[in-house]
Amino acid sequence: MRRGNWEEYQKSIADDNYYYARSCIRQNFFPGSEKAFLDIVANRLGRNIYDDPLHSSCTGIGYHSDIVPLDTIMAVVARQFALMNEAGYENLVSSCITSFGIYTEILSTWEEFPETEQRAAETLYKATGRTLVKPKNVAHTSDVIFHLRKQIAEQMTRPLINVRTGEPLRVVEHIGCHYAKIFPKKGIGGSEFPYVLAGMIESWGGEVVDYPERRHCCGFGFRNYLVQANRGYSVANSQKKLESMAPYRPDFIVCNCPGCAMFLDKWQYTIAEMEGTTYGQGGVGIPVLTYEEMAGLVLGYDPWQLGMQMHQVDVEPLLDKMGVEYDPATKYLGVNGKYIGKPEQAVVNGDCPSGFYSMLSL
Amino acid sequence: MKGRVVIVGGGVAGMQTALSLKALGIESLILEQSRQLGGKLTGWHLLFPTFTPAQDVVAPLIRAVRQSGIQTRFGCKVVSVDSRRVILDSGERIDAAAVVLCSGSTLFNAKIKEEYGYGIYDNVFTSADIEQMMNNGKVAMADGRTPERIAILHCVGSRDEKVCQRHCSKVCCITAVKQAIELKKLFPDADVFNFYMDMRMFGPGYEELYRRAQIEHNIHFVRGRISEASPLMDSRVQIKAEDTLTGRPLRMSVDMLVLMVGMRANDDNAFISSSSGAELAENGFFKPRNSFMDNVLSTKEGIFLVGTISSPKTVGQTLNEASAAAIRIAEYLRYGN
Amino acid sequence: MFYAHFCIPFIVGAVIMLLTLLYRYISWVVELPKGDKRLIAKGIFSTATLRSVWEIIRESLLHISIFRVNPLLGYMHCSLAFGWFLLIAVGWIETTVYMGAELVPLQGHVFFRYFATQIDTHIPIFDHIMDALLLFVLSGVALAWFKRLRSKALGMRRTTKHSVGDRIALSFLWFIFPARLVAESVTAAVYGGGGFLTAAVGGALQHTLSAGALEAIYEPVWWFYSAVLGGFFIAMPHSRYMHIFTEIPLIFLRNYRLRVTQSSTSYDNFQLQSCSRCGICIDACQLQSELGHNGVQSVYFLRDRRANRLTMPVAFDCLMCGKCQERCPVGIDLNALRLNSRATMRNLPNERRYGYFKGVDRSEGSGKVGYFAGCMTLLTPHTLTAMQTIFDAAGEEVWWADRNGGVCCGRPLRLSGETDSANKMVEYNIELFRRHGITTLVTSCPICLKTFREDYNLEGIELLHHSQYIERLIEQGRISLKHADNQSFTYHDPCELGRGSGIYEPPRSVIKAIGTLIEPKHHHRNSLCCGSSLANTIINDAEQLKISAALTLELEATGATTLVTACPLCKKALGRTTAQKIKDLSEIVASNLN
Amino acid sequence: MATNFGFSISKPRVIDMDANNLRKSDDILASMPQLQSCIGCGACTASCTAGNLTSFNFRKVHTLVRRGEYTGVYEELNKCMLCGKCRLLCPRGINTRAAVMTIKRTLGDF
Repeated sequence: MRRGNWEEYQKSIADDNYYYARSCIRQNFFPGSEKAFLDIVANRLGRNIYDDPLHSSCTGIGYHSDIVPLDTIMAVVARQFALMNEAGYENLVSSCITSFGIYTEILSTWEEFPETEQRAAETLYKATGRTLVKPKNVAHTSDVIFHLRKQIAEQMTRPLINVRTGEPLRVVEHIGCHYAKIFPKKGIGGSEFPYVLAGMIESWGGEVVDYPERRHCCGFGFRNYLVQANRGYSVANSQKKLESMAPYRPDFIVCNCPGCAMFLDKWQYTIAEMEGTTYGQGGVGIPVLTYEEMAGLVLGYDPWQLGMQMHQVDVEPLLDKMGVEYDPATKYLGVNGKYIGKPEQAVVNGDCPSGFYSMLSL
Repeated sequence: MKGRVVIVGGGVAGMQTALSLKALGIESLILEQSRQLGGKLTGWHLLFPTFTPAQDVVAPLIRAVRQSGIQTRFGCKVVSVDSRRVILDSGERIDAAAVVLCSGSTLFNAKIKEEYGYGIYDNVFTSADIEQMMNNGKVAMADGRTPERIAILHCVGSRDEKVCQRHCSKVCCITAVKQAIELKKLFPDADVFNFYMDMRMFGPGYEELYRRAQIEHNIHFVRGRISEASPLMDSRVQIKAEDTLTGRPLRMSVDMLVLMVGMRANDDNAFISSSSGAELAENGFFKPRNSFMDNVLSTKEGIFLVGTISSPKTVGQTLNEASAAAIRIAEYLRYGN
Repeated sequence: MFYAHFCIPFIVGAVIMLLTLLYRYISWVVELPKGDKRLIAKGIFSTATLRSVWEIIRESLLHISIFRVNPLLGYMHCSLAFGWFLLIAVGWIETTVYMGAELVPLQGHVFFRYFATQIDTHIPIFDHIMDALLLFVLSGVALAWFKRLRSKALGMRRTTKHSVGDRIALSFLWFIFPARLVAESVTAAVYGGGGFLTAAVGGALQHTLSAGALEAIYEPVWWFYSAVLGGFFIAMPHSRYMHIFTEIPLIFLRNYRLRVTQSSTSYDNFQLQSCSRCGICIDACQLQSELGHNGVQSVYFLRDRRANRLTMPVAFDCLMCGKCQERCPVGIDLNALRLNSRATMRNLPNERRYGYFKGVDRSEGSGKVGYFAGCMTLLTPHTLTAMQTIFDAAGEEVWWADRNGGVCCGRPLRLSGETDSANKMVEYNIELFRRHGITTLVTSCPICLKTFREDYNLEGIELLHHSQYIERLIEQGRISLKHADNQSFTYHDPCELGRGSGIYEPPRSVIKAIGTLIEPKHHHRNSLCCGSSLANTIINDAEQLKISAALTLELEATGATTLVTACPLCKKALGRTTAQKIKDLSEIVASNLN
Repeated sequence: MATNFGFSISKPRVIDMDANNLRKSDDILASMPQLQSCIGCGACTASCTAGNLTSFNFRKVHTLVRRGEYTGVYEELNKCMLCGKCRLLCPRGINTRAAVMTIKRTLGDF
């Protein structure tokens, strides 16, 4: 991707002592990612990070679905900040892009309308007896990895290179809308040409692919996906992106937003089942990775340890390209060695359960 | 009366002011920041709506200024102005009987609208780039290919709160029509699309030119602002807009995207204003004392305004203002204000 | 005795021509729709036949109509047609007188001067009569030659451009009578005799040529005459001269009440082939005189249609103002033919089209009198309010069919050739009128009026243009108007109202009830078109404006203070080009009510 | 049969000028360049006899045609009664009736 104004959009990212706020979607659909993130930051890079069992959902999904009112979410956010302060931290890092957006938005609202902050502090105090102390620094966890990308590169065992051709892997990066589209100055590289994922990819040997619909939303859209009747609209957005990127033959998609990773992955399955279309090479889908998984692979983690068997689109083609050794037999064995169940065959992974599409291709 | 009339800026506004003053028997001094007279018009190719070469306006003015012995100083950056003197960045103080601000305006930096990818994608150009290319005699895509489809986007850096430019730059609509025709003449097989918010064809002959562009040159006009530009594999650009007349989003790939950059107030207007006491309007341009009777007077006595220093204007309007200002200066020098 | 070898070209030509004509006429008649055949059967033994014969004499021989439009041109056509007819007729009498009851073959009559040299008897008076007739025809030929060279001298701005067939036939025709003169003169020179003309020319030849030379050219000149005649006969059915004979069956068929219909029938052939390409329609056409559009006028339209190469730009570049039809000496139904050509090109039945009419009824009020404003009148609201005022003044209970928007009358679509779709509007509107139980339907739009009259079956509902309705109100004393002589008006006849519907006097009598009426240069059936006609979809806005400006000039030249018309389209068109007051008839009535 | 998830994937509403075939649109504009001079004022639609009874919008329809969107246009134009009111109102002097006929002829089954 061509660099534009990346230098102009820089933000301060704390170097150490992070208070970790988990993501609802990520811990449910990509549980290995959060675990890997904590492990990489704490054990590989030697940073202090605190995963607080007391903290809750930010209620952002509810907020964006018009279920949770502003005052409520402000109180919830105030509680997260209070917990962070109680734990002795002042650098908040959130795993979820929507949470990051919520924190930024609310801090900004408090700044613009101080009475709202006061009200939130009062509510918090009345409800929980806690005191609101705002964080010094709010960053997304992808910002942290971006910040530490060079350090990761030093420990890298498997760069983003196609071991068969020696060429850099072609990576499509997708930035969650709430990362920088709400507050461009709060994202690395701004909203038009965000650099947060591109920086990681470049540092780890891959090649970023720019394509026309790069900025487009994955289609999550909260209400749109939550209501079954509206889901076709959500899928259409992902489809638009996939159609736009397919000619560039990307090796994988990497997202910094848990929702995006989920939808770009699962809607590929849906589209394939409904229409028989796949967008990757060789009649299969394009693997979708979280940046934690990408960092984990680069650092030599076992893909099944990273939870990559949870993906809808099989990641094996990518692992083969990267030269990652993996044991197919253990793919569906949990950490305790117990069988966790195997998904049904899917068109997106090159299977034609009903033979319908293979008939079509005749 | 001590000193001469000091004219800040040696573009067409400054030159015509000096010439008009000269005709009234008043001596003036032109202070020009660059190394040559002519200002922005020097880089322009043809002028709307008559396709008159810009040189046909600039060159005679420069010649007249030289011939009439009007004193001109180059490389002068003005840092402070009041109605009696002008201070340069060298610290030099120049006494003035009156000061005329003719320092014009600044072309909007298209890079700020980064969603259009100017400076990022090879085939995104500004209107000024096109004029330059026309002057150089070679208009083409970045790799030298002949464009087959060109999009021209109006209002880049005008009427846009997002970049703090609320005003209309006035001349871009007609410039876009003019450039569309020029491009169509250069590339008869190319499709030229103009994306506009409103067509503001305010001047004599403008609407007629617009009509000719549509009917004779088959230039397409789409009402809708391009929202983003993205690269395509072959270095072409994909643009998105809404065709607001059909209420449908519209997407197309183009070989060249031309951004009609607007005029914005000079950055140094702010400190010229604070040093002189001449007030600025909300949009950062100098405020005329009265929009009807005193267009060429600033709010501060002894400081006059000519050209785009006070708002976006056409060349013709600027030249008219220069003559008008000369008369008002003569009155001022004679009777005070 | 009446045979010589030189007669062969003539005989062959005459036989071919007769067979061709017979074949064509018979096949056209055979292809006629049943209804038309029934009309022929009914009419053939009626006075229509006699009327037709009289008309043939007047029009096909004497060309009275052309005389009326242009006397010189009339003389030309008359001398050629009537003169030739007399030559044949008197020639027949001459041979009969000479030969008694003896059967003389055709060539005997035609080349009698050649064969007469072998007859002993000689009746000089016939020579002189025949020479006089020849001179009569030759004067027509001379005029025709002159017209070719200088059409303007004959009062025609434009003359028809000819096809190849026309040129061949014309060349033969031009030489027939000069050749006859030469042949008869040479005969006179060799054998003596001849009338005042042939004898004189023969005498001159005798002086200039030796006897041997005369002898040598004697046979060739007769050969030439025969060849020219034969050539003309062969070329004739393939040229404009086909009209000479086709006009005759046409006159019969027309008097038997056959008509050009919405879709073309075999009867159209008689109409198409009756065009003499005289070109009178070209000068009548404002598209020609104002815009310089050539090749689209009726004569060219008919030519293209005859040749099966009619294109949309020709078929649709016509205002259908009816001026050419009004002047056509043959009386061809030009507008009807053009319309059914358009229908052939564009009529596309579509069952589902206009399904949205179902249940639409935007009418309001109730009364025995219905008022149908028409689409265009909605753009001239002054007319609407004036009509309201007039209705109120007359105490009329009115049902307003379409004041809030309704369905079009269908005429614009019909004019565009979409007959089937237009008929859907007809059906809709008839049903609407019937449902509201009106007995009188008033419209202020002549376009609507014309289609109501011609294409709607509105039995029991009286159809009135608002000019007629207002005239009636005045006559019945239901409204009274202030009259002032110093109020001067000029009136523009809308094409669809005047020539289209024959309503000329009602608007004039209404105007005269209010003030003075000054007629413009062209009025009644000669009035100009405003250019806004819905029939033309080819001309652009600027061209419409030009046509309207020319009309405005004439109207303003009357010096009248107010221009009056009775059609919303005309009013709109004139309003664009005049600085004078332009009013609909209803407006001047409403503002001059007592 | 394709799997049914209880919803269908929305089709894009975008006017895709790359996918659209502009040949017919070019033909129409070549035969009547004046159509290109529309300034979208909507006078035609405001006065439209058919538009009074249906959602027919000539301004929109011909704009779509000029963008190469032909689907449904013929049927839409069939709502027009060719009455010609719009022609009297068009500030750009466009021969709207001819435009309707030309577009129909180019796109339809004439």
